[in-house]
Amino acid sequence: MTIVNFLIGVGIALFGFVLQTSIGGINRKIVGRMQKRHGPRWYQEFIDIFKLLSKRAVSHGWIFDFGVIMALGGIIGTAMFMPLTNQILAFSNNGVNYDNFFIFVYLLAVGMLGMAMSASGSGNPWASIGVMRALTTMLAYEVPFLIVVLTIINLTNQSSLTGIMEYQQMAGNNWFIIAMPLGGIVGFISLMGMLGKKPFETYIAPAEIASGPMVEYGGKQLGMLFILHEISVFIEVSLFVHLFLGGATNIFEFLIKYFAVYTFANLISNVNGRFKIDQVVTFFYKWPLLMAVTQAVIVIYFGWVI
Amino acid sequence: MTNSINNLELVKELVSKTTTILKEENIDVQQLAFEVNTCDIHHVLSVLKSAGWKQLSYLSAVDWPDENKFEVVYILFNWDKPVYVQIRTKIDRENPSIDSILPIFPGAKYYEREAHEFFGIAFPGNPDYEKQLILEGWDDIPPLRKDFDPSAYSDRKFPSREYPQDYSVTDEKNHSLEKRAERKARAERLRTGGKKQ
Amino acid sequence: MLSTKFTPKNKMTKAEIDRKWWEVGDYFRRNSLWLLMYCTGCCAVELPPSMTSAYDMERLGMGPMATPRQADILLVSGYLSLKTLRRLIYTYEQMSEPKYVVALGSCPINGGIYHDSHAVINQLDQYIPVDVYVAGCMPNPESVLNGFVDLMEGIKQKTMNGWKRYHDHFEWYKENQKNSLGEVIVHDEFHQ
Amino acid sequence: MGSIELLILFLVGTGLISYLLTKWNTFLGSVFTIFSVMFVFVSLAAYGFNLNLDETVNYLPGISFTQTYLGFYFAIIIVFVYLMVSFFHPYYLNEYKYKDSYNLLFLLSLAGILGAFFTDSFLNLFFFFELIIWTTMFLIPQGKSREAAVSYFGFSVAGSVAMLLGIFIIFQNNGNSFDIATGLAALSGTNAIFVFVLFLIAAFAKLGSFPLHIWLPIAHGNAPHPFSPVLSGALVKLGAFIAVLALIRIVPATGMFTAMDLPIGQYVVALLGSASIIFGTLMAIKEDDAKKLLAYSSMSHGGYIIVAFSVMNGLAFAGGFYHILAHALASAGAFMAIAAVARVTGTTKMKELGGMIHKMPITYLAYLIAIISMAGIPPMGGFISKWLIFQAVINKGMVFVGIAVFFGSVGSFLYVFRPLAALFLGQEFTEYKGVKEAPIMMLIPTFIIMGLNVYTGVFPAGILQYINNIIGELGYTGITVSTYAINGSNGILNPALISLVFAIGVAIAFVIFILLKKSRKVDLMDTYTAANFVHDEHLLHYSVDFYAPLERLYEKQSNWMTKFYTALAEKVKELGRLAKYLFMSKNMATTVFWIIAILLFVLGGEIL
Repeated sequence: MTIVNFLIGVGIALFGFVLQTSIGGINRKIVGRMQKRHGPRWYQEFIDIFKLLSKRAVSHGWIFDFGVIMALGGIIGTAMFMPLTNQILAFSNNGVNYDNFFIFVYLLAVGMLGMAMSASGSGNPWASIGVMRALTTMLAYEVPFLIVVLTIINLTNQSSLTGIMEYQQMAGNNWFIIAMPLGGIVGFISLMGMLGKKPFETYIAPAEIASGPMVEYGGKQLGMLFILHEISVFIEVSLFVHLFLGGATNIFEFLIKYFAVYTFANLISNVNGRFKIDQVVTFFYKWPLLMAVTQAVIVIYFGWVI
Repeated sequence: MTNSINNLELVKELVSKTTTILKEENIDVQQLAFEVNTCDIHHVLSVLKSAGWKQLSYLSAVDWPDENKFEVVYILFNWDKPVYVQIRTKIDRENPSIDSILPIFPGAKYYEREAHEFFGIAFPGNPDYEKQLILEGWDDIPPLRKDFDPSAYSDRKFPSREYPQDYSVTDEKNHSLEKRAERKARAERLRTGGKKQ
Repeated sequence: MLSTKFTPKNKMTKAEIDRKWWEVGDYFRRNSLWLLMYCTGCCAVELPPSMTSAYDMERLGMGPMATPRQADILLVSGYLSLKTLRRLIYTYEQMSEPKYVVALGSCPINGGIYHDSHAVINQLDQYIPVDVYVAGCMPNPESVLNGFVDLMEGIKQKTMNGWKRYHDHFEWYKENQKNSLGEVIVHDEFHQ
Repeated sequence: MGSIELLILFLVGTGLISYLLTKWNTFLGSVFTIFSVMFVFVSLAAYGFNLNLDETVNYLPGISFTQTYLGFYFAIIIVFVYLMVSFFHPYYLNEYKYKDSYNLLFLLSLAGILGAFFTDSFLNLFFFFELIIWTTMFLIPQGKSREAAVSYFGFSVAGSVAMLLGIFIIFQNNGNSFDIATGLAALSGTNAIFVFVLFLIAAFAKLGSFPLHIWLPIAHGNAPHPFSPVLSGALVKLGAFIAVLALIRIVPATGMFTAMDLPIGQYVVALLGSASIIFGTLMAIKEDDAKKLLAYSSMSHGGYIIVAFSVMNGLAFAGGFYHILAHALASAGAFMAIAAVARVTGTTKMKELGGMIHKMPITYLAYLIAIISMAGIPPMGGFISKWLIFQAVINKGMVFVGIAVFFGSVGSFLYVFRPLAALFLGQEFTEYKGVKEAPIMMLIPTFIIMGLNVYTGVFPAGILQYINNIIGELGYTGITVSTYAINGSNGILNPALISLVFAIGVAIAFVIFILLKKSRKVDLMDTYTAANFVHDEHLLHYSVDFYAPLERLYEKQSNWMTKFYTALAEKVKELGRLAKYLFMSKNMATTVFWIIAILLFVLGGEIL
C-alpha cells in the first residue's frame, strides 16, 4: 500500500461521482422524452449540486453536521474500494485484491448510519419516519440479495469482486445473470430497492412524508447528501455489473453496462407507483426470497449452473 | 320505505307531535325546515336523534338585524331515510345565549365554538365555547354579524396598494375592436400551431 | 521575456473575490430554481400544466420540492388569508438563503376580488419581500413561466434582493406583520 | 499472586471485607471492590496469557485447577467486564435496599467464575456454576422485581439439572472420574448423544437461546442498572463455554450431511441458533424498554455464537471466539451507556426519553461505538467476527442458516438504531433540561471500552493469533493471520486498511464541509412542521412504536413462546398445589406418614 493506491481510490470515488451525476442527468432527459417533454439539460444534476453547496444552510446542532460528514466519508471510503474493471482497482497487492464483497455491504451501512443519525438528530418527526422506512426497506432487500451472493461466493470460492468478475470472464463460464437466471432477477429487484427507485421509493415519498430523512436539510448539507447519493448509486449499480454482468475488461465496457443497468432500472421506476412500507417487506420476503433460496439450493446442492 | 316523500310526511308528523311548529318550510324534496320555540330545541333534537337523525351536519346562525334576532339553525341528517331536517329557532340579539346541545350531540362542541366566534352567541353548558377556534387573535366584533363592516376593517387593518394616476387605463383605444381582433388572431395562431389555413 | 524578479500580482481584495464567487454561484442558482409551492389559493391549478408535458418547467431546471429548507422559491399562488399569512411568514423564515418569492395572481398584489374581506390581506409585499409578481386572475401557464424567466434574468442582473431587503428592513416588515396580524406565531390548542 | 486458588480465596476474603466497609460507607466499600477486582484482573493478565498461573497451591480440599487457553480466554474477558462495571458501583448502590451485600455477592460471583473456568473436574464445575447462579440470583432482585430473579433462577436450575445429569453420565462412562478432559474424550455412542443434548440444554439456558430465552429480557430488563452489563457481557458467556464443551469436544455419532460436510446433530443445533437469531431480532425490534431491547439482542448474538460453534471448522470457531469478545465489549458498552442515562433520568423506557445527546455527548459516543460493533459495521470488532462467521457459513453452503445470519445482521442495524434515535437523538425534553454528563469515574471505563471496541475492529490480528491457540487446543487448525490481514476461506480482509480508508473518506468529507459557507444555527424546535406552530417537543419526537408497520406484520405471532411458558408455569403451579395438598396438609399425621413412607422406600431399595 503506497500513497498511489489511495490516490487511485480517491480518483475512483471522484470518477464514480462524475459518472453517476452525468448519467443521472441523461436519464432525466430520457425520462422527459418518455413523458413527451423536453427534459432538463444533461448537466442539470451538477448545477443542482453546486447550487446547493453555494447556499447558506441551517444546522440543528453538532450531530446534524457530524452525521453528514460521517455519511459522506463512509460512502467515499466504500467507493475507494470499488474496482472499475479487472485492472483498475485501488487496493491490490501482489495479486491479492482487497475488494471483499462484504466491505461494500457493511461499509455502505456506515454511511447509512451516519445519515440516519444526522436525520434523527434534526429533531423532525418526518425525518425519523423516513429513517424508519429506509431501515425497514433495507431489512427487506438485503436478505434475498445476500442469499444470491452467498450462492455466487460458494460457487466461485471467491469473495473479492475482481475474483468474481474474472470467474465470469473465464472461457466456458457465463455471466451470472445467465448462469443463474433466478438469482439475476432477484439481484435486479434488490438493486431497485437499494437505489430507492419506485416502487420501493417509500422512504423518500416527497408528497407523503416530505422527503423523509432529507426533510431538514438545505444548502451544503443537502448538497453533500446529493453527492453521497450519487456515489452510493455508483457503488450499487457497479456491484450489480460486477456480480451479475461479468464485470468489465475495459472502461468502455464498464460504461456501457453501467449505463444499460441504470437506465433500465430508471425506466422501470418511471412506470410504477409506490408500495406501502409493509408491502415492500412482504413483497421481498415472498417471491425474491423464495427465488433466491431456490437458486441457492439448485446451485449448491445440485450443482446445476448454465 | 325509502321514498323521500313519505319520509317528509314522517318527519312532519314526528315534529308536529313533539312540539308546536311556528313555521314550516319545504326547501326541496330532501330538505325540510321547522322553526320552533327556543325552549323546545333540546326536546326536538333528542326526539329526532332517537328517530334516526343521528348526524348533526351543521350548526350555525343567521343574523336578522331588522328583527333584532339571531336565528340558530341545526341541520340533522338520517342515513336510512335521506332527509335533511333543519331546526331553527330565533333568539334575542342582545346578549344572545342558548343552552349547549353537547349532551345530545357531543360533536357540536366545535360548531358551537365556531358560532360563538362568528356571531358572539354564548352556549352555556359547553365548557370551552369561548376558546378561539378559527380566528386567531381576533380583536373586533364578531365578523359575521351584519353590523360588522368588513371593508372598513380591511381598510383599517391591511394596507392597500395605492396606484398613481397614470396607472389607470384612460385610453379608449385599448379596448378597440382592432386590438380585440389582433388578440383573436394570435390565439388562433397559437391553436393551429402557426399554420395558415 | 520571463522575469526572475518577484513581482507581486495585483491582488484582489476579499470583497472582490467574494463578488466573483457570488457571480459563479448566481449562474448555478438561476439555473436550478426549486419551488416550494404554497398552494394558498386558486392559482395553484395553473401549476400542473406548467410543470407537466405541455410547458415542462423542468427544462429550465425547476422542480417542486417538499420542504422550505430545500427550496429556493416560495411560490405564493393566490389569495392569502390571515391564518395562511402567519404560516407563510413562518415558512419563509425557515428557508435557506438566498431565497426568492414569486406571487401569482392579483390577490397578493392588491387583494383582487377579496379586497374588502375581513380575512384576506391586500398586499403581500408589506409583509414579506416579493421578487416577482405574476398578474392575472388566474395567470395562464405562459405568464407563470414568463415570471420565472424574469426571475432568472433578475438574478443575473442582481436585482432580486428580496431576502436582503428582509434582513435590512426587518423591523419594518415585523411592524407591518404585527399591525395586521397581532402575533405571527400563535398558540393553538391542537399543537400544545 | 499467580495462584488461581489464592485468587479465589482472595475474592472471598475481600468480599467479606467489602461487606463490612460498605455497611460503614458505601463509597469506600465500592472503591475497595474496584481495587480487588482490579488486582484479580492484573494478576490474571500478568501470568495467565501464557498459562503461567500457579496451580500447586492447594488449600481447598477436593478442588484442583488446571489451565487451558479456552478457560483463560473466557476468564479474562469476564473479569474485564466485571472490572469495568465495578466503576459504576459508587453511584448506584445507595438506591438499593441491601446495598451492603451487593459488593459481597458481586465478588463472590466473580470467585465462582474464576473457579468454573479453571477447574479440571466436572463436579467442581457444577459447584462453581451453582455458586454463580445463587449469588447472581440475589443480585438481580435488587433492581426492581422479584419475578425477574425467579424467572432467572428457574431457567438456570433447569440448565444446571440438565448439566448434572450429563455429568453423571460422564462419571459413569469414564470409570467413576469427574475429570473433564478424559471424560469428554471417553464418550461415545448413545451416551455421547445424551450428554450432547443435556449439555446443550444447559448451554442454551445460560446463553438464553431460542427455546429457553424467556428469562433473558425479564432478568436483563429488571436487573440493577450496573449489573445488566455483567449479565449480558459476561454471565451469558458461561453458556458459550458449555456450548464449546458440547459442540466441539463431543461429536455424537449421528449421520452426516455430505452436502455440507456437517454432522446432523451440529446442523440441528445450527438451525436452533438461527431460530434464536431471527427470534431475538424480531423481538428486539418490537421492544420499548432499552434494556430489554439489548437483552433480546444478546439472545440474537448468542445465536451467532451457537451457529459459529456448530459449523465444524477452524474459521467458524475463530469467528465464534472473536464474537464472544466483540459482543462482550459491545454489549457491556451499550448497557453501561444506558445505565448512565438511567442514573440521571430514572427510566429506560424509550418513549419517555429524548435528546440526551445534548447533555451526555460522551455517553452517546460510547453507545454509538458499541452499537456499530453490535451491528457488525466495519471499523469495530463485531464486523470481524461476523465476517468470519459469514465466511464459514457461505463456505459450507448453509442456505437456511445463511438467511438467519444475514437477517440478524441487517436486523441488528434496525434495533440498535432505535435507542440511538429515541433516547439520544430527537427533541430535547424540558423535563431533562437539568441533567449532566456522567461523572469522570464512570467515564473511565466508558472510554476504555470505546477504545477496545475500536481496537478489536482495527487490529484483530493479535487477538486472532491468541484464538488460534485455543483452536489448536481443541484439535482444529486455526486461521491464517498476518500483521494486518486475515485470510478467510474465500477472501482476504484487511481491517486496518478499511479503517484507514474510512478515515480518509471522513477527512475528505470534513474538508468539503469546512470549505463551504458556515451554516446558521437554529433551535431544535424550529423544524419543518408543514407550517404548523408546534410548541410541545413531545409532539415532535417520533419514538413510540418506531417500527410500527414492520411490527404489525408479525404482531400476532410474537408472543406464542411466552404463552407457552406461562401455560407451563401454570401447570407446574397446579402440580405444586397437588403436592402441597398431598404432603403438606395441616394434619401432622399425614406428613409423618409420607416421610416414613419415603424413608422406607429409599432405605428399602438400599437394603434389597
